[in-house]
Amino acid sequence: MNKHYASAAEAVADICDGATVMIGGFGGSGAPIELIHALIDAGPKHLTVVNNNAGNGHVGLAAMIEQGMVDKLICSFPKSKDPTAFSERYLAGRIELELAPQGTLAERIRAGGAGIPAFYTPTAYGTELGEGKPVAEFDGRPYLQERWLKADYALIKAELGDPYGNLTYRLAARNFSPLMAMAAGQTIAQVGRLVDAGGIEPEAVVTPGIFVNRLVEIADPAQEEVLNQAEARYP
Amino acid sequence: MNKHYASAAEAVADICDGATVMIGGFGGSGAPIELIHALIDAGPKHLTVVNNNAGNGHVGLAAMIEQGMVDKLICSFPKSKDPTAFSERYLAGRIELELAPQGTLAERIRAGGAGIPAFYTPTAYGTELGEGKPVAEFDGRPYLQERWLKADYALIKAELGDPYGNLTYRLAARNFSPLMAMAAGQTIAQVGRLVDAGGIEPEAVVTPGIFVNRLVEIADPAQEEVLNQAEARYP
Amino acid sequence: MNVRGQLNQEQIAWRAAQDIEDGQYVNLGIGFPEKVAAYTVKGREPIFHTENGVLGFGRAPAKGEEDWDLINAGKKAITLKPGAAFFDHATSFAMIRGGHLDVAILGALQVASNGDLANWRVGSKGVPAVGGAMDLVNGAKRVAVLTDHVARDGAPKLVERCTFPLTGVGCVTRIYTSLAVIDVDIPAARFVLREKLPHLSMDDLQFVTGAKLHVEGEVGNLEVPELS
Amino acid sequence: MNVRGQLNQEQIAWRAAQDIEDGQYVNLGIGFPEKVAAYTVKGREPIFHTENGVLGFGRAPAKGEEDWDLINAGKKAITLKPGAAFFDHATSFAMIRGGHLDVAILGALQVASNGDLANWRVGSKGVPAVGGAMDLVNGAKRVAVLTDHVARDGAPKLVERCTFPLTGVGCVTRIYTSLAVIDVDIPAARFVLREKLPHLSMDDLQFVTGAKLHVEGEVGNLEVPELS
Repeated sequence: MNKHYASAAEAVADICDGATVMIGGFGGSGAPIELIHALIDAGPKHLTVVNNNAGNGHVGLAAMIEQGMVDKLICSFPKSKDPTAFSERYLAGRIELELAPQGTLAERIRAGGAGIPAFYTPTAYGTELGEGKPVAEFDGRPYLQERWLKADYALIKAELGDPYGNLTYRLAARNFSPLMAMAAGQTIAQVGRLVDAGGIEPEAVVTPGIFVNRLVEIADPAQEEVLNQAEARYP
Repeated sequence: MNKHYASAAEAVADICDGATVMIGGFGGSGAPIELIHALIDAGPKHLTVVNNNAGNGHVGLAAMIEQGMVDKLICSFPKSKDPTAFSERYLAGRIELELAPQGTLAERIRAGGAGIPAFYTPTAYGTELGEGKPVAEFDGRPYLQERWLKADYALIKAELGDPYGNLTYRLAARNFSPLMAMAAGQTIAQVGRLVDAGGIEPEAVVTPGIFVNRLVEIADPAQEEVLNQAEARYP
Repeated sequence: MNVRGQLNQEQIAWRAAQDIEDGQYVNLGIGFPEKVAAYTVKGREPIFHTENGVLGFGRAPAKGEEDWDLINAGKKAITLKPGAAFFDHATSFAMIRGGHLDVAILGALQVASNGDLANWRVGSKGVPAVGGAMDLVNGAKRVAVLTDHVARDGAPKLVERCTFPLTGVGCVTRIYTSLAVIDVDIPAARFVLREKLPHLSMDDLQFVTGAKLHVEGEVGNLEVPELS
Repeated sequence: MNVRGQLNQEQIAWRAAQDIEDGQYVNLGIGFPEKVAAYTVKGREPIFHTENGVLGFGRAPAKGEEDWDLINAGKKAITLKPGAAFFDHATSFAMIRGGHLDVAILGALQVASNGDLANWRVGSKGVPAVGGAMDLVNGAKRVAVLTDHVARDGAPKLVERCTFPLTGVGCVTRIYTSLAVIDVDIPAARFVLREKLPHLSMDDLQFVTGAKLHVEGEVGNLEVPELS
């Protein structure tokens, strides 16, 4: 067993038009920039993207949106320092937005990975984001029913990976990635360092390899925030 | 902030009659023997206990049951090499059993900790363990609705603990403990070693301290399996 | 509005910090509420939580020392205190939704006397963005709001019923404003005045408040050090 | 029943092991199904999962070398292979329920031609215990059963409808018995015979089977090495 791919380009090559793609990260922390840029090179269209945000500046997810690859975005917070890539298209009616409260978004993704088709949450009850959702009362309190969220692919960034796909994450770059790894048909991880089997202590594994299909080693990965401070653009 | 208690006796002293107590472990792996024995010394009655099993031999949970402290057990597998403590009482109608499939039990506990009052699972649909539970269809497949499970107390065993309550676990002794820590009003952890703040790498924390209320250091804790091989009894 | 001695944001944050107890787990909303951390009462050690999966973070790093994998929910660089922990987003919101946070402090566009909060969008225009606010108001044991007493156009922010889109229903129990500290009696749907600026009359305060201010027992003096 | 050349448990396990592919994630039920691991086909490396939170475990340790924090779902001591991982019970069953396991292999009291499985209790007496079986049969991508072809009392275990309490409905797709390999065509509710002991006649096999055995194309010879 070896899930190693030689390049980001190879790892994302089969993502085709109309796919649903989860992208890890919270803002730039944990954003898999190199995988996203490889996907921009590949150029599939009509994607549905799941991410907490909607990109910042003109690299990563923002650049994907600028390339017109994204038909629909499912996220909690489509604002950033430089949100024009998304906001211009949104306000022009050229991209669809499904807005979800952040905790509901996270739990829907986990539910997709855990085989839980629906669950109840108090979040958004009585608000416009709860409109149209089934309501049920438990122990005298009203809750909304929310559905799982799954994807064809997940693109995530990890720190260490071993040939079995076991992953660890760096600092707060963990965020959505362990959940998205569970919820996608094919999970593609860029890792800062690929280690041998046994190179990650079994107790230190954060994402067990069963949730990971493909690994690409990207040493010294780019940070979205640093790219934006340098006013970078992709391509 | 310091959640440290000087002894197991002090840590469990306020657990009173009628409490619901989750107990970590899978069989003997992760069973917090010293906390359980301190609770036997304290002697509250009419407890509801949540554990994957029903004890083995005459120590730990089995000894609690033999002492007549447990009115009801919620578990998935009340069998073991030496199950007489539970089985004799159960067959005599002196202890109530709520049997739950293991994954449903785990997810109900996690749901209790995560503020999810109910969720749907395919598990047990069409079986006698699903009887009486609400059924709903999602994407053409039938699912059962299951409710969260919470407790007044959780007794768990960890490897390292710091003063904030951050925990790591040893090998497969992790099992139910991280979930139970989330689902209890007061979570009491016996740790093999209490380290200073910073003694656990932030990335290596398995149970964040917010889920843990009390810590007791028990170096060289007993293993239920080893006690049973020595035909130990408590008290 | 131009009330003499009206508190600035730093002072409102200072007042809110006085109510945070030692050892409490606290989430501070992006922006104004973040200021509360700077005024932690000496001898108390609250543990700060941020939605993106960190417990136990400290101050911002010095300029040039930022690590952009280590940020808070506002995407600002942070540092860690000893005893910090990282976790994924599902666990982070399990902490919130599961009632493990002691306090959440948020900003407000409007708060109603029934505890309803509106703080995520003004109307139906522009790009909507909600983040974790709806989870926080439904999950934390205590939800408090920091706000100027009135909006920039002079409209009351403390109202009988929110007109902006809601963030949560019946969730806010205490409001720290530039003029007063007000509790929300959610079951009775009424504001209860706890403290006001010493020189401010009840009539003047009521005049800039969009719902009746009830009094139960003594009204304290809202006294805050000079801060800027 | 006493059929010449009837497979023993080791041989049934060997046959099941031939269908496990390289890199598949596999959960083996407690007891008889655990034997499958010993017959892993050379050159293939399945990764074994156990409900209590381990992926990538290996053989049992030598006697005296047991670490009782490192056990499998049957509470037997295990060892780890390089690349193993530990995780909590919610994650372990997320793997199961979420469809991440390629294969689950379980024992059976009865299997019906509609794919229903009964394997957790015989009736309403005694102490009931279910463990993870109901999750496994509803979650794994492929659910297979290992069993003697008939019960000790000679009653068929492959039946039209289970009479024992169900573990799951319409879940089993392949059955490895002491006499045959049989697929379950769940939508059509029928058994399809794939392989049988070479010298066993169709009539004799049908005689000890509680539901009709259909044939589609060639029936292979169930040929297994001597094992004990």
